[in-house]
Amino acid sequence: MAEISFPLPDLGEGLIEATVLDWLVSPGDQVERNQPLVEVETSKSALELPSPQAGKVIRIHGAPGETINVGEPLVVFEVPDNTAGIVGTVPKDDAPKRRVRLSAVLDED
Amino acid sequence: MSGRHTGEHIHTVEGTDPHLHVEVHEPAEGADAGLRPVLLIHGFSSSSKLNWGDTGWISTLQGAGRRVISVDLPGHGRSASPEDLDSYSPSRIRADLLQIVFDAGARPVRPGDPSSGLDVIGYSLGSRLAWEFGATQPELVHRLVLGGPNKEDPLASFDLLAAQRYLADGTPIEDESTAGLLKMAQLLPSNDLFALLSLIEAIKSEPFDPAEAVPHMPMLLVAGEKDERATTMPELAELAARAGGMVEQLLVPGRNHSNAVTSRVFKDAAVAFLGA
Amino acid sequence: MDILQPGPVTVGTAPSASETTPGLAPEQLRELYSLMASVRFLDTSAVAWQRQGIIPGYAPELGQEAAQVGSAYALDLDCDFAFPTYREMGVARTIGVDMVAYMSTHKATWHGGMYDPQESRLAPIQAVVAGSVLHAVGWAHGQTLQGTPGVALSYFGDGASSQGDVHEAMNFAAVMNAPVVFFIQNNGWAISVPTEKQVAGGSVSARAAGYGMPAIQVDGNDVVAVYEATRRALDHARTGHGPMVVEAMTYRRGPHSTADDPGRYRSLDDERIDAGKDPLERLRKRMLADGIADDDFFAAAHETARSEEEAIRAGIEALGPRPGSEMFEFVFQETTPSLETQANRWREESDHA
Amino acid sequence: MLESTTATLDAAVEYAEVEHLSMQQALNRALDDVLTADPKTLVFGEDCGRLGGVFRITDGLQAKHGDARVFDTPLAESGILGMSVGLAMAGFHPIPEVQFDGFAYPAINQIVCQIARMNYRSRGKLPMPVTLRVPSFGGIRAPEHHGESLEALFAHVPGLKVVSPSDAHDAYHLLKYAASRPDPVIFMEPKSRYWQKGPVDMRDGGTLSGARIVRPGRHLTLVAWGAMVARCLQVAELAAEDGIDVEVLDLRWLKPIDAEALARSVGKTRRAVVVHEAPLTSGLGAEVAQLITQQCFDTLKAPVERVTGFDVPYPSGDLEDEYIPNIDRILLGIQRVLEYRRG
Repeated sequence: MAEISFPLPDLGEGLIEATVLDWLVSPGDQVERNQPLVEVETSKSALELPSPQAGKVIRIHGAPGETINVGEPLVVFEVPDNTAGIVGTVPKDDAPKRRVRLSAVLDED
Repeated sequence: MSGRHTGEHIHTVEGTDPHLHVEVHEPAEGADAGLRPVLLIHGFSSSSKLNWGDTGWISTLQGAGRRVISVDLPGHGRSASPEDLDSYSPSRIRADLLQIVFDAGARPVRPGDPSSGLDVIGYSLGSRLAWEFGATQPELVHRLVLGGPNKEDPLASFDLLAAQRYLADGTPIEDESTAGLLKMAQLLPSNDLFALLSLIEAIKSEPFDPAEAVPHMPMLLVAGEKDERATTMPELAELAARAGGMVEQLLVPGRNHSNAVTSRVFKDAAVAFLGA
Repeated sequence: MDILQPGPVTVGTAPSASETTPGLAPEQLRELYSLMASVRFLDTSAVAWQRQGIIPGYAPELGQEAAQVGSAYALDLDCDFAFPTYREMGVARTIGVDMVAYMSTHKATWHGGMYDPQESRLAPIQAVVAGSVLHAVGWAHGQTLQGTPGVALSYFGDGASSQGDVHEAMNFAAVMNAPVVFFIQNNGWAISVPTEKQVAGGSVSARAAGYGMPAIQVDGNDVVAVYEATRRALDHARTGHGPMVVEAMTYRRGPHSTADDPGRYRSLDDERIDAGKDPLERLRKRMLADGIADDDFFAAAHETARSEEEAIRAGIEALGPRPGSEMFEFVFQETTPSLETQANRWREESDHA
Repeated sequence: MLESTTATLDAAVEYAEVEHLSMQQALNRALDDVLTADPKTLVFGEDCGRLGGVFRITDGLQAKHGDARVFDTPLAESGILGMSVGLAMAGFHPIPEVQFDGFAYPAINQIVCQIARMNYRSRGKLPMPVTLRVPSFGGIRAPEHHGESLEALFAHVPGLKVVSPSDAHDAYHLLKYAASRPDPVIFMEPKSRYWQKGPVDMRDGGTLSGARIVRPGRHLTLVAWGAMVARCLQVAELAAEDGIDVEVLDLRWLKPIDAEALARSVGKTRRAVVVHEAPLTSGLGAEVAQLITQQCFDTLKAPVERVTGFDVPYPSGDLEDEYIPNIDRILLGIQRVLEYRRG
């Protein structure tokens, strides 16, 4: 498994930090892209941040009331590192199976 | 449907076109609850995007199967900033809202038809407008949700002269509320400060008097537990209850006037109240 | 009706876009809506099938329902023939292809799908981008040689328009005056690359002028406009006026395929701003406004879509792998000794032990 | 823009001596190293830039090296390869990608008629240092044209060299090596092995020019390349259970083929089976068998056996396992060789 960190994004208009109000997800949750992750408040407004991707939440940063700087990690997702390409599937690495047995007299001439 | 309120249907209700930015958000795919549309009215120095979009209200309502109409108030968001003071008066805004919701398909309440009528959610200044809209449009409005409401419009006591002096030469503003509101307005570079001052001036000429016209439809009043701008919420509730309406109140723990709006508790309560 | 007329497109001998009400009866509009609802439901379900492990992969066409249903609805199935890529499920459904046979390609049963192309008037599913555009031209020229009234409808996308084969196909068709309609679904994205980095000059239809061919650019999310534009183009080709281009401007609302994550190359804001109007919602509103359908109708359409999907899913789940002997069977009409030897060897060795 | 640098390939980046990488990661690191060391290198193809390639082999390279050197092209393979010719003529070292093996077919004209011949045509004045990366072979249940084995096609064309790594270590070093050569190299990446991890000695690639014995043995040589090497190693372990000691030779270079390595190995074991995914007829197995027979005829105990795909279009996912040589088919090939008696 690989980890992908979602840092607090630039919330526009020169804001450099935000305060966590409430988490809408917990570590262990499987989230979909666009699902609200967290309520935060800046000096200008309160807002919900949607998830930029699908994945399993493994860590969240900032308890309610704590301040996070833009660019600092907010959520860490776990994603499979064996993601297939644009088509097809990752082959399973099964133990070798056989039905045929070899039989031979090896005359060492 | 989206875009300025001048698109396909131009209604110059009061002789001029206010150029208000309206957006209609359809219910989420497969979730349409078949219920009446919901009108969202944002607060002072905010916008539909800030007050309802970024906070997750619109997607929450869409997810609950609701059709949502959002309007940027004059001088706010993507709406125009008309020069004439009249465009900012609460009575004129109410008239424009009425035309907008009709254009968006809202129709008077018909008993037994859950798709008829209109639900209204307001926040702060939007709650004042929603109160008055509900009181003056009893045939249309089905239920009200008022967030961060106050029986006196804080904008009515705004010290306009002090604000203008401060903007002209930096003279400090004594009145705390005035200084706070102006600071809030200045924080957003997208705000048209002079349009906002025009709005304040217009409001001062039509101050909020909740007792003058009291809505009779069921109403949910919501405020942050620490919302100092909404301490008079119980008085509003009492006014409405005395007039015979069904009133519910909700305090959101730990929240204040600026951050109660994103609260899930608030959204869930509103969705449940309007869906009942 | 939203037939777009951008500056650079030379319309040539094509009829100009009219603003009059198109000649579709209310019953036809209801049919178009039902088709789009079925396609939408099957499409979103197929994505779920992949997540549930029923099929290994799928290329969604979410958002392109109007472009596919509207264009295919204009075909005359007694004589016309459609040439799809790998994303024309809506076309297949509209012209009545057996959908279990069609979707079997995504079950990894057989590459081209299990349906009969001749009978269904739909060429086998084509994995090579722009692979079938020249086939359409050849087939169309065959109609000219035979004196039959059929028109070839060749589907491809903005990404495929970069392929040299598209140029060759358009040039051949114009030179031979072949009855072919090049139907481009410009859905904004070729996997991760947006149209503006794909199509010089901003539109595929603009290129038609270079081949002396008329073109219509149409709002691909408006099923009525798409139908009307395609019907005109088919008429144009059928009446001996040669090839024509229809470019339907639409939007790929979903990923390229079930294994693609659009979050790596476009933002949610991009999608909100660019996706345009939902084709289904648009027709629904129009029908409600015109009073030709009510909520009962829409509920029934969605219920039909649901039960259709159930039957197709059951059919797909019941599909077993093809017998391995078919690997050898379909290589030639008359097989070769070497291939027979290999087939025998395969048979013996699979039976071994 | 492109700046010149005096750094050499090996001195470019400092890594730990041995890293545990997937083949995907190893190829990505190799491209990163080459881009860092050689300012004339360009990496491009469909979705290679912002997305980082459909198999993520070019992931992060555009961000690190800029969109002038790592970029997306329009969706046209013939255009990608044709552009590579012009870039090489202008002094660049292109590393284009064809997204999938089957999409090399639309580019065959440019590969065969231009890239392979430009040096010859210009009497050595216009070399073509083009490394064409082709995710190759089957095994991932992909749609049509995503599981082809084109080595014989490429190997048949005068002017091209062909190589295929079988593990992460070789992938890293062979790609760097190929990219440093002055001739065109078709680099066939076994896509079913992309996700397989293994140790990569980042400093010492060993000898990169010929074949490699990946398992020594006494009784029989299995010759393979790409994804078949791992399967042959499994077969060798199973054969050992039956008392047969199998040597596995990873051919690596499919053109030129390391004929001496074949002679050394089969000269010792006196028996050989060639395994490949590509169809039987005119496959490289025939070439390998001929090279062995030519060199070891006197000591061979049996004709060289071939275990391959069939002369059929690469089948759909459900039938993939029927097509690709499996363990039993390879064991049966071995058994036929062991049973052979001169008559």
